[in-house]
Amino acid sequence: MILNSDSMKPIYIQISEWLETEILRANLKEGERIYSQYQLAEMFNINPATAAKGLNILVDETIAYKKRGLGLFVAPNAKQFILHKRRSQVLKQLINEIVLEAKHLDVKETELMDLIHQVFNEIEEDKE
Amino acid sequence: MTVIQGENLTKSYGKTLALDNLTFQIEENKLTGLIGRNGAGKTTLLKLIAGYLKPSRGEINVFSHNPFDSLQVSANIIFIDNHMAFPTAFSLDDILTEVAHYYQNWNAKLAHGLFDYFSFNPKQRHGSLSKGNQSTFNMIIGLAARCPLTIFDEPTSGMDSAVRKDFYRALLKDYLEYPRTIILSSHLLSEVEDILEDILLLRDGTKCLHQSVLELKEYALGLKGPKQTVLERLKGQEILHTEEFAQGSLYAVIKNQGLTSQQFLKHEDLELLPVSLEDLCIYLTGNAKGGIDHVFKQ
Amino acid sequence: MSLNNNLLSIASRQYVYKLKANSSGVYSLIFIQVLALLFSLSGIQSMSSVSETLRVNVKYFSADIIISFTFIWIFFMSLRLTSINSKTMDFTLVTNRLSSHLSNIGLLLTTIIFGSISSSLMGFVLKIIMYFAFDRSQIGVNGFYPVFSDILLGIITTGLYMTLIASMGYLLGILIQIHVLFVVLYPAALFGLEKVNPQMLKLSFDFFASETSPLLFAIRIILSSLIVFSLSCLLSNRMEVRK
Amino acid sequence: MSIIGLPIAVAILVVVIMLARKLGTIVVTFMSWRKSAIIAGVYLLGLILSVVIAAVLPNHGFGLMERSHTGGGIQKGNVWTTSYSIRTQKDFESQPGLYLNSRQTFKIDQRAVKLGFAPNPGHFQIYVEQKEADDGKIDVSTYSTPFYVGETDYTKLLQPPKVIFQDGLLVIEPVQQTLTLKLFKSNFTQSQFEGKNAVNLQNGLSSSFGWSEVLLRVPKSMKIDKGQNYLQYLDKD
Repeated sequence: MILNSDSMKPIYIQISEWLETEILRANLKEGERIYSQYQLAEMFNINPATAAKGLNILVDETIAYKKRGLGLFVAPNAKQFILHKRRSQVLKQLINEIVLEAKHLDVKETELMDLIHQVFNEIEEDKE
Repeated sequence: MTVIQGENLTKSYGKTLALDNLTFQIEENKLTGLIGRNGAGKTTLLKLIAGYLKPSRGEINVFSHNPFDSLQVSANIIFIDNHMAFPTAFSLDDILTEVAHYYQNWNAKLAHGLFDYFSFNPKQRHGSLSKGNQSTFNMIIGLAARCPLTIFDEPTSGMDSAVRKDFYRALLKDYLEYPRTIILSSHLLSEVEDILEDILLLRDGTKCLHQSVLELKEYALGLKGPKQTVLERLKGQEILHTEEFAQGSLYAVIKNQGLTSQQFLKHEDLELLPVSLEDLCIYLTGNAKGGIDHVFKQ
Repeated sequence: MSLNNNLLSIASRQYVYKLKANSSGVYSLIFIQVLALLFSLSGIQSMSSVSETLRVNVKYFSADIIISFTFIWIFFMSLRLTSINSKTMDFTLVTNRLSSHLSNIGLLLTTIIFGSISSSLMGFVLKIIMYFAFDRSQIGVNGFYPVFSDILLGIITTGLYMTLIASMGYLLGILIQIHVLFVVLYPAALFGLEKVNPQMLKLSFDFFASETSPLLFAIRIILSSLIVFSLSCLLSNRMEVRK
Repeated sequence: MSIIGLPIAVAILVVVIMLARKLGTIVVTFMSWRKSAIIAGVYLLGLILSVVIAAVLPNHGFGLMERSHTGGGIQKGNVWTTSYSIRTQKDFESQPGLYLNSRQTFKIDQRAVKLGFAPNPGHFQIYVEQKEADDGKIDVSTYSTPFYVGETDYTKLLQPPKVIFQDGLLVIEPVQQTLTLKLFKSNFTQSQFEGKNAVNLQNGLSSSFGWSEVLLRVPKSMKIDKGQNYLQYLDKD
């Protein structure tokens, strides 16, 4: 993954999101050790302080917990938590943006709902 | 621990004031970027730190010593710039061997690894290298010396972009492996901002700001929209920069004071834009004359 | 961070570095000595005496030209050590002014040992060339064969003179660093002194050159060189380390 | 060196040294410091070797040996006294500081020979000694007192005067001679302590010409025109 430094999203948030995605994809399993700030700094070519801030978000959100002297580990139920968070926060924010954009473009609520249905169906078809 | 401490540091050359009453601190094992426009006093400050120059007024301490003409400080510093000179009797290979005697943390493996990676000819002389290759070679020395305080003054001048990328990557990797205090002066902020921890921004010899990159990234917000709406929104905000880019449209950069993006986004006509560090530094250090466009308006 | 780097250990590291860095000085020294040797082959001095029936043309041979050339060479060597370029080289790596001066003086002393031995012994190359290339019946045996104590004395005296000259060159170099005008001022002052008071210059010259006791001579030279070198160090303290 | 010559010489030398340094910088791009150090060592060894070679070279062939005159060491300072003291001495052979140039014997038929001399023989001291017997021979010996240039005695290189005996006339003719000498002087850094430093170097280089002496040993009864006032008679009594 390559970071987007021009994005509105600060890099440390991109880091924490990337780690969450890794947990969702089960690349990082619950109870496993998470990359250290130095490993992340090297992987993404960023200052370790930035990486540390990204990791701190995970700790603050109890996705990860600290073992003294050993580093950070994925908390039990981290995956569930992330899924829940993404649904409630990320998805909501995305929808927020969609609705705003729709308003901007004079798209009616029903039209927007139809559009969402349509995209849903297309992705379902692709899967089959 | 504070490695460098400047107190009311002033340096003048004759009548020109290069540094004016600068007070700052640099903490141990931080990678700090020294940013500023040409003539802002970056090199003067670095030379004061390295002990090459004597302050006209004020005080500077490096490792709690006055660095000027101090052997103790000199032994713990390496200063990399494009004025570094090596004897013509030495081939590049010789230089790597000879320089090693001066620095107790010298990492010969790293030095030779980088030397081979950048395909230097061991028999060549430093003086006959191109400007870019000289910078690359100096950088190798600066990294391999692993000095407790490593100063790079415009280290990438003359390097092509591929080498610059390699250099920043090498710098970060070696810094991670062997953390130390590093000061990197540059005017290509966009290239280095990710690897920096702190930024010390100079403007006309004074400290403009000294903050962590993380804070600085959230320092400002860009706002684009119809002039009237923007101006309305800007009431009570600290404006850093405004720019009219089309009829009736205004782009403004304001200081981010706890306003979440949501509040702005609710207003339909406004667009919120990130402000790159590089732009931010230009706005902060720019002159008040309204930018280059102003010249052409007359 | 370690602050236990003492002056002498750094200065000696610099000394070794500079010794290697200035090793190319040997080429210019050899060039100059060989050139002086060629000049010396036509004699350093000649004299003729005439009576009614006899005319004696005498040519004298010695290493004087070779030694004099070496003196001038060491002057320029020491001058060069104070140049901005050398200073930049010093300050590229670990140094302070004192360690830089100390290593320079160490380098100069090594150079002086090499220069005094080589210039004094070059006289024997001259003799050997004369032995084989010239008509030996015209050559006097007097002074042809080496006398160890004389050679030693000659080498030491040459070295002492070189030390004094090196200290003068070093001082001039520092003065030039302070102001470029000293390039002109230094010789001008000497010539001015000569004009105003010819006696004084001669006296200061005689102070060294007329001393016939080796011990007193050595003391005079060593003290004077020390004073001049210290003066150089003090003067350089007026300047910033590196611009 | 004159006051004008000195700056010119210095200027030339400066140019030479600049050239040498330029040469140095060109050479240095091909040479590592190790090679330079080796060259310096080889150069120094070569010079030391030259001293050894000079020490073992055989000393034959030199025109001027350390002491060329006979009869013991006459120091340069004593040349004049030696020359004068000869006149009071009778035995030339044992006279220190006299060098025998040549010896010739001429047979005479007449009992009395009138000795005549070539014009202007002024630079000889001519001594006449009458032998114990009449052997009909005139022995002509020519001697020289020490000639010096600086410290070097070159008496041995002098050619004896030409002596011809013809028709009762003895002709002693000086020989026009040009000597070219190559002498070694100690380096000024050595001579300083011999009291001959650069300042008064010139004093050490003066030359002193000695005298040519001619001794005629004539038969007892031979008549010589005693009117020649440059003749000096050595009386046995």
